[in-house]
Amino acid sequence: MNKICTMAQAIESIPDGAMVAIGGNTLNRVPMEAVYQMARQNKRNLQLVKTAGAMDIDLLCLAGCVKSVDAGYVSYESQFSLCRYYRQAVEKGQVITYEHACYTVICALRAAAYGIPFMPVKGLGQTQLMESNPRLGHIQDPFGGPDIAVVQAIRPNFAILHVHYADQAGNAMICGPVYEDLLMVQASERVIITTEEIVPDNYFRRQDVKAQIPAFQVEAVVHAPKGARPTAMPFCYPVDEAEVRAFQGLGAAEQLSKYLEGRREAAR
Amino acid sequence: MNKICTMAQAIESIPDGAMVAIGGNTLNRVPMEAVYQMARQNKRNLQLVKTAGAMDIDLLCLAGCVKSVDAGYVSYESQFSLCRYYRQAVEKGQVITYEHACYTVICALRAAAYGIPFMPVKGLGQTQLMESNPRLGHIQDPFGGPDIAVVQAIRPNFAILHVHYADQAGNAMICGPVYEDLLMVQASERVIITTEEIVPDNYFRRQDVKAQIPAFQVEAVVHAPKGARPTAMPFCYPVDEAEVRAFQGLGAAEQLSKYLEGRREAAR
Amino acid sequence: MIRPSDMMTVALARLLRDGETVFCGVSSHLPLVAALLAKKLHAPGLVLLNIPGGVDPEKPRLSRITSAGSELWDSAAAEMTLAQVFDLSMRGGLDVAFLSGVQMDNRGGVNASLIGDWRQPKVRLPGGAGSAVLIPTAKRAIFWRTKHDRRTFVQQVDFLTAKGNVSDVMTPLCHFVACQGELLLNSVHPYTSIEEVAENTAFPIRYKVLRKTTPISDAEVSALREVDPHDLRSIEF
Amino acid sequence: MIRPSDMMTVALARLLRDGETVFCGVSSHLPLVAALLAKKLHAPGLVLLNIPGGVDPEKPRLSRITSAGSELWDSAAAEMTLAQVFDLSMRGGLDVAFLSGVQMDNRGGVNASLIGDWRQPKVRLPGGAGSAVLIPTAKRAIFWRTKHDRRTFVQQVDFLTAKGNVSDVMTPLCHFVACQGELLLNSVHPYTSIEEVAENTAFPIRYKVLRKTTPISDAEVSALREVDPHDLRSIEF
Repeated sequence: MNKICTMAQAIESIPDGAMVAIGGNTLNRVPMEAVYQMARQNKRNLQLVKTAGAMDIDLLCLAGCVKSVDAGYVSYESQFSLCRYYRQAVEKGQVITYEHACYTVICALRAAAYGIPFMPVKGLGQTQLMESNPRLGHIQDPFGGPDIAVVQAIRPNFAILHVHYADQAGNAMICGPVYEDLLMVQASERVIITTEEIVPDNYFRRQDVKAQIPAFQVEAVVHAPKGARPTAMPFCYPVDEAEVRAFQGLGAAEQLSKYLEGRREAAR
Repeated sequence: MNKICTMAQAIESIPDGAMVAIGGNTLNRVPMEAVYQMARQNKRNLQLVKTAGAMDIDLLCLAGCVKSVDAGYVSYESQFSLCRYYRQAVEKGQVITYEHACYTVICALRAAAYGIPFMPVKGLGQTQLMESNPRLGHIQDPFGGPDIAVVQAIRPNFAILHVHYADQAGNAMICGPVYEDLLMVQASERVIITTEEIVPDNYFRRQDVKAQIPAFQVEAVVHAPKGARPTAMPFCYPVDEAEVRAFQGLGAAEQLSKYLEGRREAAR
Repeated sequence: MIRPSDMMTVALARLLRDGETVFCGVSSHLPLVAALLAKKLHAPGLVLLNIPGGVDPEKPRLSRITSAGSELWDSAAAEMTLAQVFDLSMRGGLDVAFLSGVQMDNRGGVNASLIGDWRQPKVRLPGGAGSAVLIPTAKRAIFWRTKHDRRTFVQQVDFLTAKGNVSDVMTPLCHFVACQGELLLNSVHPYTSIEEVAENTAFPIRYKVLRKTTPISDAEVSALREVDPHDLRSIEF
Repeated sequence: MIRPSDMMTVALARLLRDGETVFCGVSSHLPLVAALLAKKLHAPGLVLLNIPGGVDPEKPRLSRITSAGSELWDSAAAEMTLAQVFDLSMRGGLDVAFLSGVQMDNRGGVNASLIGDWRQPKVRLPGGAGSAVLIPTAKRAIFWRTKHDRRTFVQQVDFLTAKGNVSDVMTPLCHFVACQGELLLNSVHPYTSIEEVAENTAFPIRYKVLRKTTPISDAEVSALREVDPHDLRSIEF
């Protein structure tokens, strides 16, 4: 089955209010072209899920697309500093933060992938996350040990990932760091793949290393060369610092549509 | 650090009574040379852990090494029929069976890998496994859902795996099906690797595909070409049917030492 | 003359639909061939899942010894470990699981564990493998067994390994379907009769409409030869 | 003149022992350089673990922009995803975790989450990343922070993101060690004084024996240049 479609088509399938897990980590292999498209399509009330997000979450907050964020860390690293649009949105009460320990996002996604309502989590000791995040709780050990923390399953409606290779059926391969992408595929109801390259049918069958994402779990495949820009794509391109800075310099939501238009031109 | 040692040395480190997870599945990529060595060294009261075992468990039962088996399935497939030595040992009350659903072994190993005392398991509906296996139980959902089954963590003292490539430090790679081997590495306290081939230091660093087993998790590396025989080693050799049949024909424990001696000769 | 192994394989293949995810585990040559046959005939988009983790292997050269070996991995497009296949079923994403066992009752209860009392089993069987979690979670659990006798189809199983979503039961003699929790005879294979089925079944045979299983077509015969040239479907006969 | 970034990096490196597993997360250039420095100097068997999942990368060419990028994967010998690194810590197998935050009290409590009340934060901070689970489970959690002022080292944190096994705290001015749940001043860096530390710390400074941090040796200087030629350790200064 041919699942190739345009970015616009793929992103149109995401309704307002959807819970969306976004692949990659900080400024690494983030499906930014898809993120831009969500902003262009003016999504509303998205519930974002990520271990460590940066420009993706920042941009969707600036665009007013976001209702809540489940994450362990939302910030650029080092010189690019904090996600100010995200911060402002949270501080104004426009965006709800469910703060996690990165690992509790992983555990919550695992629970969804395993079809269970919650996952016990070792290690949540003295932390106010337990009181501030309603997805966390405690449970008795039925085998007689001490109580243990648990996190409720998080089952995103969508996972959006940017990969190196995908075939038209949706078999997909990431080279280098996978971050939480593969877990997101298993935990989510629907999966949108954006890919640097479309490979021929049967490409993966002839490999010693198989696609990590099976076609039957994928709903849409978008051919998006440079689809991670301005974040880095391992083996392909580094972070485009100027573009990150240009975004950080926008200041107000009114400037965003022009920026997004510019990105559309650049992608052509 | 050079962790290469002889099979005898590696297996000597396993004390009587140890809980041992054995890699591979049925007659596929089982560390049989290590299994033979456990029998030669007359281990006693081993607690074996496996999803689907066959000749490994059967042989260790014949040799009187086994106290208990946690498994979902213990049998040869199709023409090789049942594991009669295992059966006899269980029926005589010499070996305790903790019967699982394969997946509950996986969940129990995951619990150990994740450092949690138990794992919720979806799907255990109407089954007498719940009453016959004390490692299974039920728990309330703290988020208000219905009760859910749980399995207690299984943390083996040892995992023994046969792999294709390992370096002297213990970085190790399996080609083709991994079965539960990688999970066993994470769940177990100590890991013994037997390998078809020892590769040079830095071999994996230069690869696009990394070793799946990091050296720091491995305690011993044994160079054991054909170390999976008579089970199959993907890309290397098929099942040695004659040898499986010879073992099945032994009939009594007294014949086993001669068989094991023959195997030692063959391995030279 | 129709061989029961051929009839069972073909009848199982007919139960599979295009696009379904289908799991075959250990010691499962017959349903494995059935899945490949369905893929060849009417379900090209069927996705075969298995223990070695090869997703949708293409024309695998099956092994006589195992249905869990790397031949199911080599020509696969993607990888999905056994743990992940189980996970898929747990979260409601597995369409069909093929499972077997040694006893079955007329409520679809399966015993693959032991004969006698579990505290002191008279006969230790291989164990249910994935049954206890797959039979309740797969959308359709298809039970198959190459023997049809009164020791297999019993009034009451000695031990309940698993029970749940058994939708179909395929034997050398007939095809049962589950209806409101009860196994009803759906069709009797062409070479036998309801009397023979009843003689060999310890629970009462009930049905709504009695059919004969549709005989094997020429297209089915030739596809079967192609996907299973070494007749691995007959290993247990 | 000794630069605080160099002193901090060197002093952190000295805390690491041969053979230890050491995790560095996002935005962690300084401890990343410290780990590579330790590996170069006295801990060749140190195993660096990180977010991209490259186990023990060899002489990685660090990126200025991220400490979670593929440069830590490329020359790795093995792969261990972030989830697996966390798992390792949860089961008691992680020796050292480097973590930072915006506030710390003298009991080792860390705030990386927010300023104000969590129901209506005045300032939303990046979040603790792995802190809440790593600080309690790593054998030693080493807290580092490139600022040392009274807004960082506070009487009481606004929000307790994490607390647990903080063993050491490294700042541009000094090195605290945890002793029976309390941070004690262990050493003051050569270019400063206990008075300056006290002035910039909102909790009372206590110590058993007051030491100066051992100055950076020539061997440390040259190793530092080699592992971090582009001075990424100073990014936050």
